[in-house]
Amino acid sequence: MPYNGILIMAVILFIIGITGVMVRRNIFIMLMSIELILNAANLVFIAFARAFADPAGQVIALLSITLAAAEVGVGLGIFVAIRRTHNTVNVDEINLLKH
Amino acid sequence: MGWKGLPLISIVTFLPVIGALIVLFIDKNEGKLIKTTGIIVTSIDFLISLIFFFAFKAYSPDFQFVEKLPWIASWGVNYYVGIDGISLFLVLLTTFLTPITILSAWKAIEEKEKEFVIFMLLLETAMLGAFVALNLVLFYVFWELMLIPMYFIIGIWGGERRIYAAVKFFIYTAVGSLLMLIAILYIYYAHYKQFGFYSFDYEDLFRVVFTFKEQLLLFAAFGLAFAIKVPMFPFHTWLPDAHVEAPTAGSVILAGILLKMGTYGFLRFAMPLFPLATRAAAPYIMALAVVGIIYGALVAMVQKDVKKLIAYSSISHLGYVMLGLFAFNLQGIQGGLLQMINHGLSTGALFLLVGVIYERRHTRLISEFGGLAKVMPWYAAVFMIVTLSSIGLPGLNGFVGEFLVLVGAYKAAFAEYLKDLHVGHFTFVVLAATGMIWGAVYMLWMYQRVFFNKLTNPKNFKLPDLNLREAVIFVLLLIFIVWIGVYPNTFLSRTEASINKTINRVMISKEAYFNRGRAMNASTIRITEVERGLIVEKVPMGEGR
Amino acid sequence: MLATMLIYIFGALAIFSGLMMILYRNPIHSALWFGLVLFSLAGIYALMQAHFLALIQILVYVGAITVLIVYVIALLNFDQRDLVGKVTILKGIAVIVAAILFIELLFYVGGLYVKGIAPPPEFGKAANIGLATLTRYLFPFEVISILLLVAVVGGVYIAKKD
Amino acid sequence: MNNIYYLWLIPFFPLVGFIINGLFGKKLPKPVIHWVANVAVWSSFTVAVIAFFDLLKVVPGQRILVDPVYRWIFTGGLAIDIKFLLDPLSAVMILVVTGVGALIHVYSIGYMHDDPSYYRYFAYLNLFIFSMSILVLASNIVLMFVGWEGVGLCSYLLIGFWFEDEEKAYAGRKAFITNRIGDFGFILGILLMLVIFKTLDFVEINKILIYHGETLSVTALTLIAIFLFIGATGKSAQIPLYVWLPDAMAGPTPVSALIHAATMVTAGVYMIGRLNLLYAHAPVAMAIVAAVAGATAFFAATMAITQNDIKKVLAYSTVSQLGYMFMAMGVGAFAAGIFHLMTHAFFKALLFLGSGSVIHAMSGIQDMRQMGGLKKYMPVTYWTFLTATLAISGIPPFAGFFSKDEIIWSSFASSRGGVVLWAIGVITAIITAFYMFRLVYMTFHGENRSPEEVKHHIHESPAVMTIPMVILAILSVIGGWVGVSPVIGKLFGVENSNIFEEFLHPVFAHAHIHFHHYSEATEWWFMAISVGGALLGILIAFYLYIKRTDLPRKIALKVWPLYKLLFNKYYVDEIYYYLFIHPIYLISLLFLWRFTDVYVIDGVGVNGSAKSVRFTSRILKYWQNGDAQVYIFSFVLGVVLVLGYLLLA
Repeated sequence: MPYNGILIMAVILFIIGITGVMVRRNIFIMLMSIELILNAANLVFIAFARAFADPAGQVIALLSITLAAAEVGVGLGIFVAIRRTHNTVNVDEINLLKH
Repeated sequence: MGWKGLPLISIVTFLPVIGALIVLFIDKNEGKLIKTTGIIVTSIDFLISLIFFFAFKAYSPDFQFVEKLPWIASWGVNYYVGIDGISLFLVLLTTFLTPITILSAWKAIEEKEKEFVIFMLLLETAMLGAFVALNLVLFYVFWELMLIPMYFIIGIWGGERRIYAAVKFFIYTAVGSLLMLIAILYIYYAHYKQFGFYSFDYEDLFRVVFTFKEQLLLFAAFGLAFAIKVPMFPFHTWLPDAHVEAPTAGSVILAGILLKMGTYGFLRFAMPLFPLATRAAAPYIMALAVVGIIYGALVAMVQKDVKKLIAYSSISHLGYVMLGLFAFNLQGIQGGLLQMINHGLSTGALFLLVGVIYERRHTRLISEFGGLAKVMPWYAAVFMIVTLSSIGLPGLNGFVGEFLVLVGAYKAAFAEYLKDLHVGHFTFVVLAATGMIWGAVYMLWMYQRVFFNKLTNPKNFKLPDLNLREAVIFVLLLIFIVWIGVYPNTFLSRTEASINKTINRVMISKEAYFNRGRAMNASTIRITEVERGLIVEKVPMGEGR
Repeated sequence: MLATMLIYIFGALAIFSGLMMILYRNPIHSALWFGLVLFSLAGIYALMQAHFLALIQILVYVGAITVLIVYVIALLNFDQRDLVGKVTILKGIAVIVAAILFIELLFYVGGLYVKGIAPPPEFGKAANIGLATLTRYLFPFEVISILLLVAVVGGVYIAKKD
Repeated sequence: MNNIYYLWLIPFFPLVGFIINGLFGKKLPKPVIHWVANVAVWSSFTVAVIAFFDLLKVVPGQRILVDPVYRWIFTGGLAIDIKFLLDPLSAVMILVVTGVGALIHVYSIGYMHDDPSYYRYFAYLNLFIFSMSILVLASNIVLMFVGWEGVGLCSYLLIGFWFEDEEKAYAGRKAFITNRIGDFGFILGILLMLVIFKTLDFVEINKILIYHGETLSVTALTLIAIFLFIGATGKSAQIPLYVWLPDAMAGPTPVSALIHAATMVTAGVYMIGRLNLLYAHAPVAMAIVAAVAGATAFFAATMAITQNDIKKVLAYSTVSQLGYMFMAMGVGAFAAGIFHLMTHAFFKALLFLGSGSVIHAMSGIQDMRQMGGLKKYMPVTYWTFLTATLAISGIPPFAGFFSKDEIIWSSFASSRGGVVLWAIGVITAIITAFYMFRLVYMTFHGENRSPEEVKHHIHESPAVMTIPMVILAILSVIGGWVGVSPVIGKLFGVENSNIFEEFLHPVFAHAHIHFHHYSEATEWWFMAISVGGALLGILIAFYLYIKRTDLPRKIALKVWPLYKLLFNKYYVDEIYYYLFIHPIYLISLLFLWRFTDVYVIDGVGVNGSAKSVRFTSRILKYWQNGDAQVYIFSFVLGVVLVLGYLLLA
């Protein structure tokens, strides 16, 4: 079983996710990139669940999927609210924190 | 326990606080009443402190009137106070100068008198506390406590740039004392590691043994905090600002007593606790002191503002004190100690004198005055005597101090006086002696521009001479200025024993210092427990280093 | 041997579609590419004896989440133009930093060699997973349920038009 | 070493006088003020005379009377106590100080009669006598230093007495600071002395030097001697620190008579006399003293030639005569030095008082070119002035001849002297005679050049001024007969005619300076040369200023650069100003204060750190701009850096 191959693939996915979050200005793409990072993590969990024959890995993967679902739910809620108030989805203009 | 069972030191130290409480209840616009209570409280305090002077056993080098009460026993923090030859006259100087300062501020401080008197009283308690504290934490508490009232005095009643000056003064000293706090803690743990129990007491911490490198760092930490306070050459820039902006009363206390905190700190804590480092650092500190003397004097010469001139002159005077202290022989340290008191008196008097003309003309620029001797003869006479005392004319107090310091520094330059170390250098003394010339140059030049020359400025024509209140102040100060000059033995005899003890501690040889540590560990733990009769939670004693 | 071959194929597919996802301008297209990534991952899960999870991945992730995203993107129908914006140097540096991070992680991941042990036959089955979650990992399971509840209420509250 | 218990009265009386006049003077009427002052000085003079006779009762060998008062400073090994010492040397000095001082007090009654701050003048004068008597009677060098600085203070106060006038106040300050520079050397001498001898008492020091003088290192002794001599040059106005004395003439004339002629300036000579044994052990130092003294004598004399202010001429002549005294000390003829000191005190005080009464009469004019022909108006002043001038020029029957000739002869005869010193002595004698008689001819002889309104009320000074001058005139004649050198003594059949030297011998006995013995004929010849020189000087002055009064201007024009150089006193003041005073002022103003203090330490150090904190916070502000992506980026950057560190370290 090519575990370190899978690991490398997970790392690549992770890096793509991070770049996506940092580079793209569209909040949706950022959300999906975060999901990508989560999936990379899941992949590693499952790979090692298989390697050590311990169901724990798969349970955590399962939980993380539910977590991702919750996150998308809230995220999209926020995006809708922002769309209404700021009328934009560009992350650069959403900088209420700036004094 | 104190003097004949009476906790005298606590009374003297905390009487001003009680006075402050009393003042709290007086109505705000009863200015006169507030100031009179302030003066009465501090004068009583002075009279009580005279008991120290008469009951002081000159021959014994140890601390007298000692009081020790557990404050935070588990940490080893005790209310441990005592007076010895070194702190006796500094305490007396404090209790003597404070009533005079409040009296001198009678007309100068018009608004917010209540806060002013309260701050002065708190300041006095903090200063007295710092001089008598023998527990490092207690000392540190009073050391920081001192800054607060002084900060407000400069900040509220000061001149135009008072906020800048007050903040600069506060931060400068606070930064210094932070390093000291770290050093104190380090010693505290070293003590615990070596003796197994926690203590901040001066006597206990004095027994701790440090390696030379440790000593250097600790000495540097303590030294920086005190050097800023002295002020030594590179750390002095807060002084002129603080003095110029402070009200007369503030600068008298600042120059008279607060500056002595630094030199007292060196003599009491930095030197005996780290003997090897002190001796190693001595030539450099002496060099800095000499630079301070000449630098202070030369820069004073070109000042336009009288108060700034006096501020720089006190840098020069305290350079003498430091030179004396680091000569490590009886004459040098006694000279330094005496010079501290002299500086308190003569520079305090100078600031009061400047206060007098500032009250009348509301300006301190030398160019504004001229030919005052004609208009205010008595004032000119007093100013002349104080000027002579500050440039060290024989027969007045300045000379005795300076002469002893020069003798001390001179002997330090000859190896046979110091067993293993060639401390000072011949050139230090020669350069320090030129201080005498510069002193005469800037003081007399100022005196001439203010008092002699023609009476041109019309504003000076009808200046009133000293009134009774001011005359009383200056007579009191002049009595002591002449007394120290003519008969200094009353002061020298009492300080000799404790200074010899400090010298033995500082001049301890390398071997004696290190094996003293080892011999001490084994027996110490049992004796101290019984001796101090304290509840000390018994911690398994680590192996002595 | 076939399994490793398939895993690598699915892996490559996932990576490719991930890249496409972050490169495409139009969010809808990147959402679809996102779906493809999830599919390929589901494939790998299946090959890893995690049959139940592969199924869940497709059902929940692709079916629900990706569809929801597409739906919301369509709902907000913002125009693409304002998104063009200039590529600031900060974004450039960000890519470089990500590359450095990648190299650093390789140091950690690169040398690893794990010799797996053969899992029991019905290792990945739903029953086995269900048994594990409701016995040993009961507590996290409950916590996640509460989280879901909070998320749902939160989402609705935020998006509500009052 | 037996004790005497009333010696402390000598300084005590003037101190009381000072306190009374100082504190209450403002309210006291004028007669009370000067009576208090005079009683104080005269009583201390009588005590000095009584002490002198007590001293004479003692066997010459042990003539040291000590009066311990109390212990002043006592720390560990160092013990300095207030103790007064009377031995022949200090007896002579105290008599001169209090005697001349008393006469000048009397004189001042007349001179300062219409001065507003009358009480302040007499208070300071008493304070001066107090400090001078402490200096003279001190038994250890620190107490002497107390008197030394006290005298400096009084000269500061008295020179700048009329302080409204800025230039007079500056003269006072200049005197004090130049003295202070000398005292700087003095202090270093005291310190070195303490380290070498472990004691500061004169008697002990002499004992140490006598019994194991050889064990002490000669270089250390020389160093002490040189340091103390620096102090002496400051106080007794020798090169290079003489610049303050000519300006000190800004003070009232009786002050110049007392302080800058008779007493204070001789303190340096007395100090070397007191420590003669120390100097004997340091031949190099004595050579330096002699050389400096010779140079000072000669240069001061040349400067006096071209001066037109009557008091300035006398000031330079004082510097030159002091040069003579130090020359005597330098060659080891201590007794001769002290003898000249005494005689000089008499006739120089008289010269100053005389010039004082001239100025008083001319209502303040000091420029000789506006005087002339005062002989008719002021006979007493003229004759007393003439006797003093004859004395200073060294004409035989007068005191000056005996003392100055003794110095000139001993500078030749002594093993440490030499022909060069002798030559300088003779030349200076000639110049002295010349400028002194130039002064006499310009003021008293010739036609009256004084301006109209002054001319008609020139009058003889009142009795209270002339009586002291007459007494001093008598003293400056018979004063010399005390120390007639044996050669002349034999002529008059008097066996050891030099009583003065006999009297002082025990003090200088141990110095052992070897004097070559010459036949009487050579001594006579040398005496003839010096007297001849003096007469030559008088003749030249007579020829130029009486016969051909136009000649001086012609000569001056011919040697204009030389004349200008002399007139401007070799530009020494200006050199000092631009070499020392101005640069120090500039350095401390621009470099020390403006640059290092305000800019470097304050600007860069303190405020600098404050500004840098503000500057960095302003940069970081951009970091916190609410852009989510920047936060994530910094997060990732942090991770990268941490991992990088972990990998690399």
